[in-house]
Amino acid sequence: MNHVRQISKVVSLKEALSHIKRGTSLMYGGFGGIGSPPSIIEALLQMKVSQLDLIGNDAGFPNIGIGRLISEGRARSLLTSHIGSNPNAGRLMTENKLDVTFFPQGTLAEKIRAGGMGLGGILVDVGLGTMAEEGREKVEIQNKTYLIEEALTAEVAIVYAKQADEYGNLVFDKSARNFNPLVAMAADVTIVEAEQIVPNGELDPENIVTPGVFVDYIVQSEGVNWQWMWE
Amino acid sequence: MNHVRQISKVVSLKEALSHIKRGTSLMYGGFGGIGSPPSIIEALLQMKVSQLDLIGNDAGFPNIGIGRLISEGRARSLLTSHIGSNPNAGRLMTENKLDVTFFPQGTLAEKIRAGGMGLGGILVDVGLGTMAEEGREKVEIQNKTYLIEEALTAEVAIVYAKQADEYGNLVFDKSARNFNPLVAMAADVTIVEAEQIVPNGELDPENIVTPGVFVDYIVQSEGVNWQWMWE
Amino acid sequence: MDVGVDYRRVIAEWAAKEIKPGMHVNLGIGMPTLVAGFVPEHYNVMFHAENGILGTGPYPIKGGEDENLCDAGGFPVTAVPGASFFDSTMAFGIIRRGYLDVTILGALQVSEAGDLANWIVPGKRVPGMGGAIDLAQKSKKVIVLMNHTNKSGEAKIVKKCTLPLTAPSCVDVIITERAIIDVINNELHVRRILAPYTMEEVISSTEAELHFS
Amino acid sequence: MDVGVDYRRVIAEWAAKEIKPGMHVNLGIGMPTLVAGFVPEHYNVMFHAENGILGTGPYPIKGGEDENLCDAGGFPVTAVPGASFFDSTMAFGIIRRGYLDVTILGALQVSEAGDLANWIVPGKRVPGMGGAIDLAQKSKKVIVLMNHTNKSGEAKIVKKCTLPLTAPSCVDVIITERAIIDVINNELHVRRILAPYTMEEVISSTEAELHFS
Repeated sequence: MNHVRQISKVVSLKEALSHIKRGTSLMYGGFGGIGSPPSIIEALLQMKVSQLDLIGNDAGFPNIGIGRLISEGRARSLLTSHIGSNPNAGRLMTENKLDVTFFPQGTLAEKIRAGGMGLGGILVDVGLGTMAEEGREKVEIQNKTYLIEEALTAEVAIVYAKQADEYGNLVFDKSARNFNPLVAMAADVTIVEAEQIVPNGELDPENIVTPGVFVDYIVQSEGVNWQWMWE
Repeated sequence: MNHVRQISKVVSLKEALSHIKRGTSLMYGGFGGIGSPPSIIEALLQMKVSQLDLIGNDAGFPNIGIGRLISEGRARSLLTSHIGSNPNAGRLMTENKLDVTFFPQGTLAEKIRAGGMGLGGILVDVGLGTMAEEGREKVEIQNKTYLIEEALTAEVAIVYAKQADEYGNLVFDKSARNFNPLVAMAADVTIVEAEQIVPNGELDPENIVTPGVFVDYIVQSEGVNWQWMWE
Repeated sequence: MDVGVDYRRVIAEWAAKEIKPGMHVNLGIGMPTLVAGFVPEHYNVMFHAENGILGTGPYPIKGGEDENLCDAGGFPVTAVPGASFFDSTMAFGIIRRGYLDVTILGALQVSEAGDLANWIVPGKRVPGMGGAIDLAQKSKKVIVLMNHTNKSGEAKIVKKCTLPLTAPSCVDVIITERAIIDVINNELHVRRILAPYTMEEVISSTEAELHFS
Repeated sequence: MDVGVDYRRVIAEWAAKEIKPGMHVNLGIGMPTLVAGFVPEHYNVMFHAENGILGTGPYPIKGGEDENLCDAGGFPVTAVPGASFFDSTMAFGIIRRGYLDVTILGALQVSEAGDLANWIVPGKRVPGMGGAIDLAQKSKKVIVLMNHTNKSGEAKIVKKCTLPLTAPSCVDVIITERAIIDVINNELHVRRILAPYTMEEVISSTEAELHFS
């Protein structure tokens, strides 16, 4: 039959994670662990991958989310907005084993989005008069001063979605959305862990948050394998 | 009963449009007329409001969308990406009755979004080596040149939505979304014309495109009152 | 002296009085989260969580927690009618555009000018600013809830912050277990002294100059 | 000489051969929209409309048009399985980030260097650039479909564009009723001459230098 099967981006965890190596720059979704991809993080722990350059909202908790990788010393640098919930990150930073750079949270989110949207950066006045402006180039627009914040991209992004179709269209789950749609756009290789994988056409085109064009690989989630703080 | 009624933003067209006066800067949703608010445009025509400073994707068609206002000479300036589909706009421009400034479409969209998000602007390399870079300030980031494009805001935005709840949460209809969610965020006063108005709680929080906090007034649409080109 | 649980609730209750019907409000982690419990439901206040929710409701009934419906502190919440979920750029767009009427957060130091320091203790704790800079700089009204003094008994209301700033000239009201203080034109005006403290105790535990009217 | 309807279809059919399975493609207004009809359905090509659709399908059956489901030219379309709707920032984010494999558009002039002019005729037509600059500058492959000469019979393939540029060095392939020409390292290489035209006719109606191999 003259019929080419619709290309599916669904692969095994092993195949997807072959793109993450020693020294890879890696963006991750998640906010205090919520919305960080549990099965990918577990697999990365088992892969013994190290020297990662991480970019994401926070350092998770010691045994939750991206915190699991950070606590094990798998990162050499971290661009983030805070690490207060993971004392291991603070300890590694103090010991000069983890190079941490902080940005105001909204600025970090926009820097990642700018990378995903192919912009060079954004102008923002948040952080003027604080340490957040140190070393930043500035520009005046209509007599107001703005910081020039350049766009961020990464080699690989790991994303947690509620549903993905085979093409890679994504929807997220409530507050587990957070940075996921942003990092999904900003990496050369985007790997999505989905709770549920559905055929193309199953998701309402109106409600898709991340168009499939940004997604390279989809893996089936095995579910959250850590204990939440409130449990 | 100790019960304060949930505040509804639903008002009459007349009340909503009292915010639009001679010389008001006005952003509008719509792309070739699709997604421009028909009942608001009709009411503005009848109000005889003039000297508007318009900001939006295009000039519509002579008798479609924002083109109806432009054709009647109600605008004194227009920031847009093209006017090719409305010869009246070209004529008024040539006669120096309409001051037109062009931006690449994606740049215009991001400038409006930046205004809505409280950013000062964006850095973009689209348009380098063309007339689009004339008069623009530039900045070098990692040896690449970017144009500094400042954020756009307006006094009033007029928006067309498929559904609005009483708080102002919005969802849009297919390709009628276009610039609507962007202008909805970027004005001091945002007026939404909705096909359907529903009680709070009716819209799935997951699928809301524009959070109600950006919306000031909601009016009931009376439907499209122009003939499409393809009809 | 530490602020006990009762004091925390008293502070939160005073803070709640700053919230009016229909407002958009962000509550920081810790003491500020207690404020929600003192805001009448019929006020229809929309609580904003900077991880991506507008319209959070109270903690769910035990066993009804949803691991993917939590506030910025990571604690389970619910969603009120009219709530929406979105990504972090939208969450901070709402903040940056100035749509938050009130932000309530903690502090390490507040100065006479309303300067806020709450994100770093050089050489000691470096948790990072999170969303505090965005919130402090861009909210229409910033209310600080904190102990009047630190664990060593040192004043936290100071002439000039010695810790790195979160944002300059941003604080509008300071509420401690000892007093409610308004920051007006670079001056601290004591609105109310809270029992059992006396004016003398408030003055002596404050480094900055206080005005009484 | 004008390009008749048949020629337009011939040009579109040649352009369609540049599209491979699974590609993301944007078609400009006019002749480029004809290309979709020549792309096999089983290629699962995702057509992008810069007003906010990824995955447009063919014109709906007569009477089945949806006024709010149209392409960037304002004509009704359908949506294929896997399609998504979004706002114009996302539409242009996809373009700007370089995810479009092929963009097919019209031109007023193309130069030896692949410079494209298609948005303004000074003193005459000033339609504005719309999304053409974004598309021309950021797509992986830019294919221009146009008449070989303008209505006055003047060459549109020129040494240097005299009209304002849409984007410099962006065109990869030029397809006219007379020839298919590849732009390679600032040189124009004729890949094929289309019947009934001769090499001489192509050369004489082209201002720029042509290479034949």
